[in-house]
Amino acid sequence: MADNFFLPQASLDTLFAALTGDGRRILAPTDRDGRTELNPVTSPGDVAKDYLQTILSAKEAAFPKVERLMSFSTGAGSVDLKDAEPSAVPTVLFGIRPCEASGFKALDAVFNWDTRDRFFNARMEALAVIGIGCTRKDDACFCTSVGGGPGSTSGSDILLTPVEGGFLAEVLTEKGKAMAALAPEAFKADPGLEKKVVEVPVAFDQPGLTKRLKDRFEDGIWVEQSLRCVGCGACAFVCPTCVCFDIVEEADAKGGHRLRTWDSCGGHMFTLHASGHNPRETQAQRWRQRVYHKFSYYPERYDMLGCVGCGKCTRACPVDMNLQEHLAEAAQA
Amino acid sequence: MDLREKSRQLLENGDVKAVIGYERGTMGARRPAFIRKAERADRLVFDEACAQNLATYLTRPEVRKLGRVAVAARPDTLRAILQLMAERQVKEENVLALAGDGTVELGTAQAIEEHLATCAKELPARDREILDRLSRMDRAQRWAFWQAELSRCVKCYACRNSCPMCYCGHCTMDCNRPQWVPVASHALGNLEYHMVRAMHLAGRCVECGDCGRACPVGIPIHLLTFNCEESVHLQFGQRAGASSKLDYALSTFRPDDKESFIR
Amino acid sequence: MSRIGVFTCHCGENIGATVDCAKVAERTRNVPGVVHSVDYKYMCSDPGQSMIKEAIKEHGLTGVVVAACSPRMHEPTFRNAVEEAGLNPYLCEMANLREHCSWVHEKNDATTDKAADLIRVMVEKVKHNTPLHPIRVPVTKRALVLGGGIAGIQAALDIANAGHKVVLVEKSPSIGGHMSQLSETFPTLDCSQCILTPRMVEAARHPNITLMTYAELEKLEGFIGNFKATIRRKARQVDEKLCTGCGLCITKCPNKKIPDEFNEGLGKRSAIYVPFPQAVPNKPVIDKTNCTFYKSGKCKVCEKMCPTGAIRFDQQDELVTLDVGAIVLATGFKVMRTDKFPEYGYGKYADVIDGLQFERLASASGPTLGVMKRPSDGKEPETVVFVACSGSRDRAKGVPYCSKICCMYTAKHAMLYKHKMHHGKAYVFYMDIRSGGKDYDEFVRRAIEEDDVKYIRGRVSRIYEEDGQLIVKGADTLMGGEPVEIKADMVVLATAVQAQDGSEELAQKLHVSYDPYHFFAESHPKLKPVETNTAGIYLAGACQAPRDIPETVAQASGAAAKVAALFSRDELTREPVVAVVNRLPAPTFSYCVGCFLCQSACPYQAIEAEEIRGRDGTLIKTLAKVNAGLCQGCGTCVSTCRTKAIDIQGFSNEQIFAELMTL
Amino acid sequence: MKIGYYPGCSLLGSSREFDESVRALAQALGLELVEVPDWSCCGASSAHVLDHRLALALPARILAQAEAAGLTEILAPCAACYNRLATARDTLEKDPALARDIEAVIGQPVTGNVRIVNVLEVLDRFRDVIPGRIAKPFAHKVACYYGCLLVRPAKVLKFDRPEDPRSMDRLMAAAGAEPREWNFKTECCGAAFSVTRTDLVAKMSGKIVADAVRHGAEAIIVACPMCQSNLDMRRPEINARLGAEHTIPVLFITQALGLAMGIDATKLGLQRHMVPAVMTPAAV
Amino acid sequence: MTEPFEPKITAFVCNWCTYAGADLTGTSRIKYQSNVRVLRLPCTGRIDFMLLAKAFARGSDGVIVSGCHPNDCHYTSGNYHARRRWMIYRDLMDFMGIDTRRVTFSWVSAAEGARWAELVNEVTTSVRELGPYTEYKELALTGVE
Repeated sequence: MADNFFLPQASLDTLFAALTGDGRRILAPTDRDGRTELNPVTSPGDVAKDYLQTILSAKEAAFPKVERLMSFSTGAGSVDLKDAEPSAVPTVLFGIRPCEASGFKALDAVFNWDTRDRFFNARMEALAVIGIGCTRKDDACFCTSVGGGPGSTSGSDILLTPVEGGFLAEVLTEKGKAMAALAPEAFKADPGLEKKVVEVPVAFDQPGLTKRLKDRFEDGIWVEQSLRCVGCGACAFVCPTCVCFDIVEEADAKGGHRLRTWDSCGGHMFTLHASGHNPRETQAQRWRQRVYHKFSYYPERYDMLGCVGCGKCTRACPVDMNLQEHLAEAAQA
Repeated sequence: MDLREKSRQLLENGDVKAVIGYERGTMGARRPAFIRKAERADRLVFDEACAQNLATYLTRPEVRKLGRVAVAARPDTLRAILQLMAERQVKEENVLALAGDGTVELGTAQAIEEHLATCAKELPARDREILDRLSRMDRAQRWAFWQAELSRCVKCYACRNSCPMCYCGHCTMDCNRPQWVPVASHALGNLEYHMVRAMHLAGRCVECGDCGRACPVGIPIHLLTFNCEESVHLQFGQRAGASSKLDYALSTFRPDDKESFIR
Repeated sequence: MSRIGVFTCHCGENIGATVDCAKVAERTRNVPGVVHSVDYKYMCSDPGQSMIKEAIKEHGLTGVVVAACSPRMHEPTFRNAVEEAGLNPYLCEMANLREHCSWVHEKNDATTDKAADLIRVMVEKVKHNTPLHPIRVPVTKRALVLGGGIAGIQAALDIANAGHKVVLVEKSPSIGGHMSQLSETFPTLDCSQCILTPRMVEAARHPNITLMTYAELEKLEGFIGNFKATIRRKARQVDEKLCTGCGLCITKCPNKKIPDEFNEGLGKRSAIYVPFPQAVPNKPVIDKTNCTFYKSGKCKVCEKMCPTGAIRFDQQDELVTLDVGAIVLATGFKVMRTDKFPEYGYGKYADVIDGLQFERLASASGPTLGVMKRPSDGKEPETVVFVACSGSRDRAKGVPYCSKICCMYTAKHAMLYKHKMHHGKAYVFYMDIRSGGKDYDEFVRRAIEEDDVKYIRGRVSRIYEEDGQLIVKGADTLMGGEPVEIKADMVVLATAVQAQDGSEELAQKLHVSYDPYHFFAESHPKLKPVETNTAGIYLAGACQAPRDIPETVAQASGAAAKVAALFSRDELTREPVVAVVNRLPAPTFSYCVGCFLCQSACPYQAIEAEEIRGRDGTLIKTLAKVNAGLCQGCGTCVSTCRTKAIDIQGFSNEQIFAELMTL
Repeated sequence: MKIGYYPGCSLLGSSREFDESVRALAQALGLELVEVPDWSCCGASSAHVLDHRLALALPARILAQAEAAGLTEILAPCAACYNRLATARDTLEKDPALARDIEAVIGQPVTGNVRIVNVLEVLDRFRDVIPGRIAKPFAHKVACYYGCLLVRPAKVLKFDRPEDPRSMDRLMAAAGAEPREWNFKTECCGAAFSVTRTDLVAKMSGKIVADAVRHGAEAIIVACPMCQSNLDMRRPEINARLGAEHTIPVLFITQALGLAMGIDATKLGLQRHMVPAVMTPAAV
Repeated sequence: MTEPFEPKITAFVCNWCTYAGADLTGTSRIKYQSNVRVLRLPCTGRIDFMLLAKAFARGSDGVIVSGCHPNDCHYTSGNYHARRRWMIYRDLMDFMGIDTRRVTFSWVSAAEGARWAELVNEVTTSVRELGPYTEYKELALTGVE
């Protein structure tokens, strides 16, 4: 039911003005000392120029690195608890890439698998996504190998695809329609211009890989691949679909609060038991867990992949653990 | 004769169980490589782009189990090896450093020390630029600068885990009784983490800059440890990685250490 | 869940005057973990203490906080009370409401709030206190005395008379030390041998003393009460049991040209020798470096002559290990040689001698049998110049300190010379006369007034030899700095007293610190002069600083008293406030990574390496381990440790952190 | 081998023979002497009596000139020049502020990288070469007299043993002579009092000559123009005071070595001495 | 009118010298401002630099660290190690923009009761002028959604 429009480059201003006028915060990729970071913007001019994608993923908007779940205070011999209200500011994610946009559904799968995560849902509710198709790629990108693509609409409320003089605007969801309605004059009729989108070759046969993983659990390939991995959390924290978190209390005699923070299965303490036993003792087991969780357990449990092929983990890794390269290797051997 | 030929030779006649070097990575990057069979030696490459300090792998249980390994070593790597030997983490007979263009075999601590004497050490331009800017700031501006930089930290610990000197199995950050440093990466957690890490490297950091390179969000945190190391060198004359004999500034002293602020 | 009792004291008016104790006690009841909070006028009184004891039993308290005076004052009192009530004493802490609050602040709400805060700090700490038990260390009741001079002999005798076993180890073949070389001693001119020899014999015959001469300390391990000392008994090449000390071998030994150390090189001795006639034990030793047999394989006259066949050419050094509980260092001093004085001819002139050499010349058992004969040609010197402060108080010679005894023995030397050669002329060049002991100054005045020793206040700039005489060039500062030139027949330099050769190596073997001049360092110059920083090792005599005989004997008895005190109990109990390196089940075994950065931070060398081995003996890890006997609980290692593997009981990280978190 | 050379005023004036013998010996040993360009007075014994900064500025200028000419070492045969240059360099090195002040005075930078060496140090480097070049061994008993400025102040000069130096004795032994043990190696000869208080010089130098003769020396060997002139030129006053007729000659080390290496006596300037350089076998 | 700002001062002192000195201040009845809270540790060598950071995190406006004079340490070298640590940590704090004027390092012996009172008064007054250390107190909440 996508209705297509043509959004001229110039009328982005009116769209931005309409959105901010409607009290929405706009987050977009911005240029900061040669890095592309997601930051609040007020006008199209603030948006990064000719960028590939942000370093950290847009999941921040729905699943922040630190959020308060509740707080408590101890009085004279008594304790009273207070739930925290999620700071769900109406937000528009402008200019994120189709791969990241499609990541939210992987988060949603876990946050609403059993208990409905009040905080995540509140933020998703207040969130609208205006994705922009990719005119650039690099060797780390492999969205097409995991069911995505430079023009994929999955996860976006409106997908802008660059065309001559502006964008093809595909309004895809109710939220998309609501946003388009705020600035009808910006959306012209669709002249059917040719989409300028980059070509992303398929890197490996993903279904084949998922099938082959079932009997490769004890394979030595995971040891070989992970020898150089230093076991930090960079790949997990930049990944749009990594959803693991840690809960910790910060308190003193008078009271305190409970915080949720990002966590990474790559760390040496992730599965450390109080007894000192650690089911995933070696780095190879942890690397294998990262691959299996996204390419074997996710399909098995949620019938979707835990990876959108954005390549952020490869770019962020201090020792260049190229996920695409390793998956391709695992798929063939 | 280059690093590949040398590695093949070492592996063939069993001098070492593995060669830790660099190989080509994504988009021209270089990344650590573990070569255990002679025929895979030609994956190795050793040029200016090889940055990571491979000494960080010498304290890995998997590498320790291998026994004697060769390491492609830049000067910073050699300094890290000496410091690790000084802190009894690496045994002299378990490491063979391949310095210079990768063919200069340095099998003993003494050989490494002599080779290091010929290597100059200077600060990359980008770091000098930032340090210069910082030196012209007053306290409030320095506070603002570091708060802005550290606000981007997500505590992924890439800096800690890629640092050769951060080999502690149970780091202060992992300590929760008492919880010295908050787990969360809010402003306090980040400030205290990076402050503690810099202090723990004072007099131990070989200034290879790997922590700065490893940071996914590009925070120049290597300048914190460089500052501590320079402060140790300036005031106590000791420098990490100078010798394989332990000379740790913060657990030795001289009765006449000069300072001007104690009342 | 902790059940803590808080007892707030008024201390009469001292606290009550400015702090509302009732309100504080009342407020403390609401602190989580506090189950009993009362205030009372005098907590340290008997009724006060019994209040605590009853409360412990009645409320089943798991922790006690007494909010009163400084813990430095009554912590032991309240901890004993708590212990009597059956609760581990280390679960009791004190909040200092008096010295740190009531006495130093005005009476207002802020002061009462502060008092409540200080109590809450200690309540949070006590929640993290763990029961501790004093460290019990067995004490081996045998002492080791290193050095057989008067210091060592005196210490050994006192310890032995206190009923304990002593092993007296002496490097040279006989005990006696430098005192045995002296002719007579100031200020009484007692003959040194007459007052020393009886003590040497007493030491040799004392049932509690085992004498090991011609022996040195090879290695020392262990700690206070539990030392293991390895002594190297150098081969004398003589079987001590068979030898009767008849001396036949000495008289018949053909090689008699060896410079005699006992006579400071002035006399000669044979290859097989006894240092001096009254030597104890009177058993000879073969000097292997100079004995003809050891050099060319011929001779063996001594073996042929020995009536009891006691000569053993093949005898080897023997290593003996001893378990000892305490060690007294009495290794004495040495005298700076004359070749250290370029201005006096670098030791070229035979007639420029040092104090000890003069003692030998003056001694009846000396090479000249007490007759004043100068070493070069044996003539009796008509004029003798004594130069005080030769090397001492002279930074260029590296000896800025005063050697304390030279003023006195120089006056004695001059007096002895004048007694032997009444018409002889004696000059003494001095800077200041330091004669502070009992009857000391009177002794020096006697030398000047009765024995006509000419004291010239000035330094000697140069000595050179001319026509068989020594031209001594100096100045007389009391006569306007007039240059003085004396033609002397002999010059005696009162050279500096220095630490014994090898004292640095010995200090390192014992982990005892030493000062820049290699004298052993006492624990505290005024309050602990006979102890060192290493528990169980004590000091006596000139090995600690230049010292005369009376002080040496006093110090030796002091050290012996310390040893006797240590041996008065079967067990040594020590405060359990010591460091512990954590231990965990396999596979981590400990948070310690074995970097040993803590080891160099420990002033007491209390941190050792412990090897963790698998069942098949393979080395898994080397971890740090604290020797509770040596650790004094300063905690420097704790703040050096990056992995927080080491902690101090009583001031642990969790306790200090909990205290800080309440502020 | 090349080395900077600072003759100083006395080597061009009253002790010309020292300069002649140094040049002759240097030529024989293949050592090239590069005179410090446009050198000036070193301040000798008078400057530091008058003004501390003047006493530093004069030698500092010589150091600056040498540095400008790229020299790294200067041979100053005269003991007074050697002493003044070495102590000035040391003072400036230890007090940078003063050094900047002196640089302002002389209008030239002084880094102090130039080392100052005396004639004994330089000859010592040829110690192994000399025995091979001996044409006629200097077979005489000699008393080597070092004087004061070559060895004092010891902390600054760090040359040989200050109280009982050996370097000249070694050199003379290498030349075949027999150096005698005697007492007055480093005693003062009266130095500059030679002009104002000749009686003092007679007394002090007299002791030196007497002691040398008493120890059987046939010649006194020196390495300082001041000592040579006092022991040689003031001999009449010495003999008058001692009431003796000591004819023991006083030779520069460079002259003695020159003779031993067969260099002609006049080339060594021996004819300039007051006491004829004739060695009669000693009495004792 | 809000209450006038009263700074919160935390003091880490060694048991053998400065704590005993503070006791002497008490026995000599020398008054000083009551803002300081004193924590007793065996030796300055035991004072971990993280304790100072924690004190600020807990809302202290000023910190005092004091122990035996060099050469007086009951454990011979604890203060020498502490001094080296303070020199480096102070450089790092300054480099990161932490206000080192709020941290006072000192040596106070067991006989210097008056000097302890003077030190506490001086620090309390100067920190009062500097005002609350709000930028540090806000850190724990900055960056928390």
